[in-house]
Amino acid sequence: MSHSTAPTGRATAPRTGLRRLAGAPGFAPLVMLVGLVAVWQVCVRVLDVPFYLLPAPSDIWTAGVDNWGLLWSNALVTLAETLVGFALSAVVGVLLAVVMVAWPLAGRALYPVLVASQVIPKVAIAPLFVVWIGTGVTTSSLIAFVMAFFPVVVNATQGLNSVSEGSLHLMRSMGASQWQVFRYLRLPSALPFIITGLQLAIAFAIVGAIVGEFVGSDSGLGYLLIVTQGNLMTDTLFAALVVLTAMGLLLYYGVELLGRLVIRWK
Amino acid sequence: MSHSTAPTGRATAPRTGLRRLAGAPGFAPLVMLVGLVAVWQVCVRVLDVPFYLLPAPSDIWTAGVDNWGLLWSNALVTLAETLVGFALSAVVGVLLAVVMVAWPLAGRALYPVLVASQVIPKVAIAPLFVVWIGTGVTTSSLIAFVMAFFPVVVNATQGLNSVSEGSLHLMRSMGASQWQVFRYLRLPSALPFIITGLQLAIAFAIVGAIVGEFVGSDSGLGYLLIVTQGNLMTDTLFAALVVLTAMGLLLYYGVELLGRLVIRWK
Amino acid sequence: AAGTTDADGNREVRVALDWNSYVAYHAPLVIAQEKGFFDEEGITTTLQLTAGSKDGVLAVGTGKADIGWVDLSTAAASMMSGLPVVSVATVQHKNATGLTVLEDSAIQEPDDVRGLRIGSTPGGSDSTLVPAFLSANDIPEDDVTIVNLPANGKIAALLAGKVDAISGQGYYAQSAIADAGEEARTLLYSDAGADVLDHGFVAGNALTDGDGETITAFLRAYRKGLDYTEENQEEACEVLAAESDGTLTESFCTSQLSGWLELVPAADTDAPWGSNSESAWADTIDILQTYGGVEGDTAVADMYTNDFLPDGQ
Amino acid sequence: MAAPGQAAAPASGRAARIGISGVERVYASTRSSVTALHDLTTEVPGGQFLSLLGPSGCGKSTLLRLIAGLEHPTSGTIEVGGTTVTAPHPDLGMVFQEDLLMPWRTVIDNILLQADVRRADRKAMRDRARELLAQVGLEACENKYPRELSGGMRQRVGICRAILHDPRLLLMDEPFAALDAMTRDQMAVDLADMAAQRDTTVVFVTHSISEAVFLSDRILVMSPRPGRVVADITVDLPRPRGLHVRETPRFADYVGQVTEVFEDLGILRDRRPAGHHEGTQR
Amino acid sequence: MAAPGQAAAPASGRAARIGISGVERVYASTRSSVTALHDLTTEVPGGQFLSLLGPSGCGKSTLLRLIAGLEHPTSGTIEVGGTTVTAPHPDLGMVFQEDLLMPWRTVIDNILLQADVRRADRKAMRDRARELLAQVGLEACENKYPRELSGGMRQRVGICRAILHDPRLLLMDEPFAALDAMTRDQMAVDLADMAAQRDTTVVFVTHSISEAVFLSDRILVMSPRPGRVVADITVDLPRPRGLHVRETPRFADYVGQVTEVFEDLGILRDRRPAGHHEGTQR
Ligand SMILES: Nc1ncnc2c1ncn2[C@@H]1O[C@H](COP(=O)(O)OP(=O)(O)OP(=O)(O)O)[C@@H](O)[C@H]1O
Ligand SMILES: Nc1ncnc2c1ncn2[C@@H]1O[C@H](COP(=O)(O)OP(=O)(O)OP(=O)(O)O)[C@@H](O)[C@H]1O
Ligand SMILES: Cc1ncc(C[n+]2csc(CCO)c2C)c(N)n1
Ligand SMILES: [Mg+2]
Ligand SMILES: [Mg+2]
Repeated sequence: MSHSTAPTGRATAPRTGLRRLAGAPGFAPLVMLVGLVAVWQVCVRVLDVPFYLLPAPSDIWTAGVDNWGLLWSNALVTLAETLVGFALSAVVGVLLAVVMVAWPLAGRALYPVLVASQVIPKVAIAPLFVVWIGTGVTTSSLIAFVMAFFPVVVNATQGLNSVSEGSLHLMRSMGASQWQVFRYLRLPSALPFIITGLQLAIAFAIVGAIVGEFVGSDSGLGYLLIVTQGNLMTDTLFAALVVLTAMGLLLYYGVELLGRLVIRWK
Repeated sequence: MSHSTAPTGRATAPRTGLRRLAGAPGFAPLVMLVGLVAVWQVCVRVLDVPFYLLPAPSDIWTAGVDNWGLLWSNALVTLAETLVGFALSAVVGVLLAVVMVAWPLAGRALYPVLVASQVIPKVAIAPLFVVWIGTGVTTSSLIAFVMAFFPVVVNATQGLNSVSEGSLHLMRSMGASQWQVFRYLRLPSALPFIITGLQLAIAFAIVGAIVGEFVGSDSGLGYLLIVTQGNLMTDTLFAALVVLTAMGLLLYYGVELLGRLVIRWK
Repeated sequence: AAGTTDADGNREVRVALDWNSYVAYHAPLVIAQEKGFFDEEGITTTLQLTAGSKDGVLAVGTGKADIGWVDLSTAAASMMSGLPVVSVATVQHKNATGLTVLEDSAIQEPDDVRGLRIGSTPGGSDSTLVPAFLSANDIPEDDVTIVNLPANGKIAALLAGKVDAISGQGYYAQSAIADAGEEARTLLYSDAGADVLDHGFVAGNALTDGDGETITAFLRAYRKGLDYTEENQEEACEVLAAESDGTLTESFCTSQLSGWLELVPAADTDAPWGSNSESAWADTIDILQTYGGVEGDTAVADMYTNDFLPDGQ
Repeated sequence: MAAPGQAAAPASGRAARIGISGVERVYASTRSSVTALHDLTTEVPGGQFLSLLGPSGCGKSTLLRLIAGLEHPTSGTIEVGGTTVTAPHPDLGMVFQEDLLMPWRTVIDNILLQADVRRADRKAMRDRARELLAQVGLEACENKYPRELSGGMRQRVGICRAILHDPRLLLMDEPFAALDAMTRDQMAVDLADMAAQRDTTVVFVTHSISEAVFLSDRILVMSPRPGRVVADITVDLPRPRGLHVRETPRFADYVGQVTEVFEDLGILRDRRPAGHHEGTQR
Repeated sequence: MAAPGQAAAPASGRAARIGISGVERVYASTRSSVTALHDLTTEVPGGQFLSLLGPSGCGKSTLLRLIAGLEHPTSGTIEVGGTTVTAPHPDLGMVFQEDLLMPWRTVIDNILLQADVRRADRKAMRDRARELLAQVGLEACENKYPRELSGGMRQRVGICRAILHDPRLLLMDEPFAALDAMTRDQMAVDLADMAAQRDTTVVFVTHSISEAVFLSDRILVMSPRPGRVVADITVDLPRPRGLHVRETPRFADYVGQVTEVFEDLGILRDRRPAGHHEGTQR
């Protein structure tokens, strides 16, 4: 993250401006991205990497501009599925964590099912999804949910259990019910953990939505990926991947921002 | 998780035995599993769910017994890939978190790349894998690694930052170097968080290994899933899923146990 | 659903397709819609994209669609495990699967594959056909190296020299390789003793048991669409590409379509158009059972019917 | 400290009697087991102000947790208001040795936690909380977060929280430890007033002998671990007591009595390494 | 407290001089800003034992953190040993107001953290840590984890950790607040011994006036926030001082002096609501 330093003292004023710029939160990732894209472009050109393998950023840019309508409309579909799946995973994930902390026995009983829901590949049971739920947006949201809720559960559980014995004593000394202990102590203590879980969840919800679109859908970026792949539109494929990544970053930083808004006392 | 209560007082002694059994850590999940399997079996039989959609547990059992050698040898392959990917994700994940906490600028620069590595579907860039790395065990371990390291990074980062200002003051009052602050304060504080990350990582490493086997492999449970699915050997497919789930549970609880061994001070 | 009619009194037919986006070989269906061939027969069709032939057959078998355009060998495997569908027409008479090699490859005939690396995708029909092909040509399986590759990685692997040949749809691989500036040719398994069924139509028992008329009408309209497509390939692809919302380019469609159309004509010209041949079905089942690990006790005769062909007996 | 605005006049007899009999508390772990309290028996009449004095680690906090019903005796029983303690008394207020403020709540909201949990009228309670804050000199800190407070300020917030609901049983674990002498005196006076006026049973842990004498009706001095009662001193000074009482001979007498008990216990003394500057002391 | 076994005889002149000039410390947040210290100037000669007294929240802990180099003044400068403080002094020992023990380290390992960080010989230091533990009466707790200790026990462990390496600059923030009177006296005597013997500059925050007089060469009394020095009292009692010095008239004199300063500050008094029982006090 260095910038050229002018050899003479005269350059102080503009350098200060650059310094301030370099300190801005978006600067480092931007420099990184620009650098990566440049390296990529040069490598593809110099090593003569074939187009069907890895198109150059310039090709991807052209394809992206040409197919902007296609990319945009499909991105919106994926975004909607992702958000639905994410919202579900947040709610259900926290609820499951609460249940598992409140009734450890139920927690132990549920755990195998939760782990199974993670390790069983969705594509393997896709026919079941398709037959029971049908194809399309619902299936994608559902798979997004299944992929995303686990980190929420695991992190929220850790958070709900992160309270000190002293604070529990305090709550009980006030005659707090189990529910009040949750509301006034465990949940606020768990918030930073839940946010971390949600940061993972939003990333995985995107993956889930895409996988759902692979399995059966006629829209969305995942659908676009499959189709452009089959129809050898490699540049459009990569343009879709870029849009996907941009969406991922936006959502990820969005959740992070949300976290900062919620956790104000730090 | 209830068991029948004998109506007379005479039953006290055996009931105590049952109680003790019910309290054992493995009891709840076992009851849950047995219950689920029973419900499944009954549903399939009563609703006459066709075999190609969802075989009955009894059919799966038969297929599992018949194909035990096949399942076992492929499970070992997947296990090995998972463990390699998991180990890599643990090491790299923690290292990345350390780097990002020690040099926040580097962290901000890296983040987009990490998020991209999560949201870009591995199957979409399979041609790149195939040409650069080839297919087989290496690819699977690599994909397992890529799928697993992110939760480690995110949770470890949270953990490394979970230290109080007071403790940082204490370390600095002793003249601790940045490295010593890591070694003596941040890392131990982060351990419970890292364990949580690793619990997620082991689940995702399995998924990654399976996806890797989808992408190109001639062994492993993922390969078996693809083949049995293509050939409509639905019972063997589900037997493979059962083995996969069992493996997932074993590994997951293994990491949990490891956590309990490491974090002894609680 | 089957048997229902719309406002115009047309019968509604839901057609499951074998892929989640339009492929060149879907052109006749879209043309038949576009040119009003279905309307002429008093039916209205809706096309449903699915994730693959297996899912297309499943859609028909579970009543989510009435007719399916699918790979019949995949359908046969599903029928074996009890899925209630039957084939009502074989459209593509020559199987498209084969070994595709680069133009300058030394491979000319089956025997030349000894010692080579073959890229194949597990779980698909090509992985079933590879051992069938080897066996038909007396080549021990140990004499070749099978490299399992994802469907989307095969062409890159061939071009990059990671494998010597790839197993899969010949016309597809050829046009893809041409697109990358190389030339390729295909050794079709169907010319080398390993033949299975390729694309055709399946229907569920809702139609076959009570509404055979609709099937016949549908096939008649489809055939008009097919004929029109053959005559006007450019236009057909233009229509299909437009219908595909930009997910299929016209040029890719045309290069695929001409390759595919060559595989359509029936070998036995005596039989009516669309006939399912007893021997082709028997051979397919035989290969699926021997090399594909497919099991089941459905009788071959119950898997197809020629009762609803438009030029019926 | 003032009672809630809307509260009634002092209601005699509401304060809870505490009965402790044969209480033993053992902390057992896989590695070792520690007997914190051994065979402790005593009775605290309702409305009494009892101070617990004893060397560090003798089990004072443990005893408070047992009376509160937060932990349970390994053997023996504890009664509050005539019934055996199984859960915290419904009318309990407790100041813990650590401040235990919730970092996500502002000062006033930390105090109002007591009202929230007890489903009391938050609005009325807010006024009372403000009053208490003013009394402890923190009226300017209402909307600060705990991390912005000094140690003593945090401790004062904890005290306000414990008395917000005007409890009948008040357990305080070294509540003034982090306060300067003046603030401490002031708060001691206020606390004595409140306890007398509101008919509250108070168990008060302190390390200040004179504070204990000043505040208490009775002082229990505990032995080093395992904690037993080694002295039970009734402080018979007239109430209300002003701070000037500390200059009276009877006060000095009580302080001397307690000090003597401590000296007899010989705390620490015997553990000094030989050859140390023992000679110069006292 | 004893010096490390292998350490040399008292080395005079090694203790660091502290210079504080025009120090202001403002805690600014988006919502408000608090001036904790205002224009504070003073000088602490090397080897002096200085006590800081002042009402809760007046900036004592803040000043300690500034001297330690853990925080930096908003304006003004702090020098230790002649150089401006930018980072903690290499020979610093610090006792914090909270105990700050690492929950994952046993008692002895918590003390040895000081050795680990300073890359000292762990084996020799282990002996010294054991000695210190014995001195504070915790020899039996060597292998316990912090959560198994009482508040006062934890505080003592923190003290051992701060002096393990025999520091030349010792900053202690209410180190004895959670200790009973006897233990506290004992530790005060030991601390005075150690400071005198080892030529250490000590800045000691306490709320006990008599403890300050007993220990100090000099006492600074600070005003309520923003903290300024309102009294600078040199305690001219002979050393070594035994606890009996507390019974001398000169001792009482010093205590009286400090108390008077506090009374003049009128801490809390003015904040009392009108009509309170002011009349009965003092
Ligand atoms: N991190 C912080 N953010 C905001 N304000 C702070 C912070 N730390 C201290 N203060 C404020 O600075 C003032 C001085 O605090 P400090 O902790 O130095 O007091 P103190 O003299 O040590 O009090 P005590 O005897 O109660 O420990 C207080 O008013 C406190 O509210
Ligand atoms: N959770 C625990 N696990 C193990 N031992 C404990 C636990 N809590 C307290 N102890 C032990 O019990 C004894 C009494 O502890 P307690 O906290 O009651 O002491 P205390 O009288 O309050 O001391 P202090 O004045 O230092 O606060 C101590 O020896 C302590 O080590
Ligand atoms: C299981 C399965 N079902 C359908 C297709 C159809 N398909 C999708 S893209 C393509 C290439 C021709 O354009 C073809 C034939 C397939 N490949 N595999
Ligand atoms: Mg205590
Ligand atoms: Mg302080």
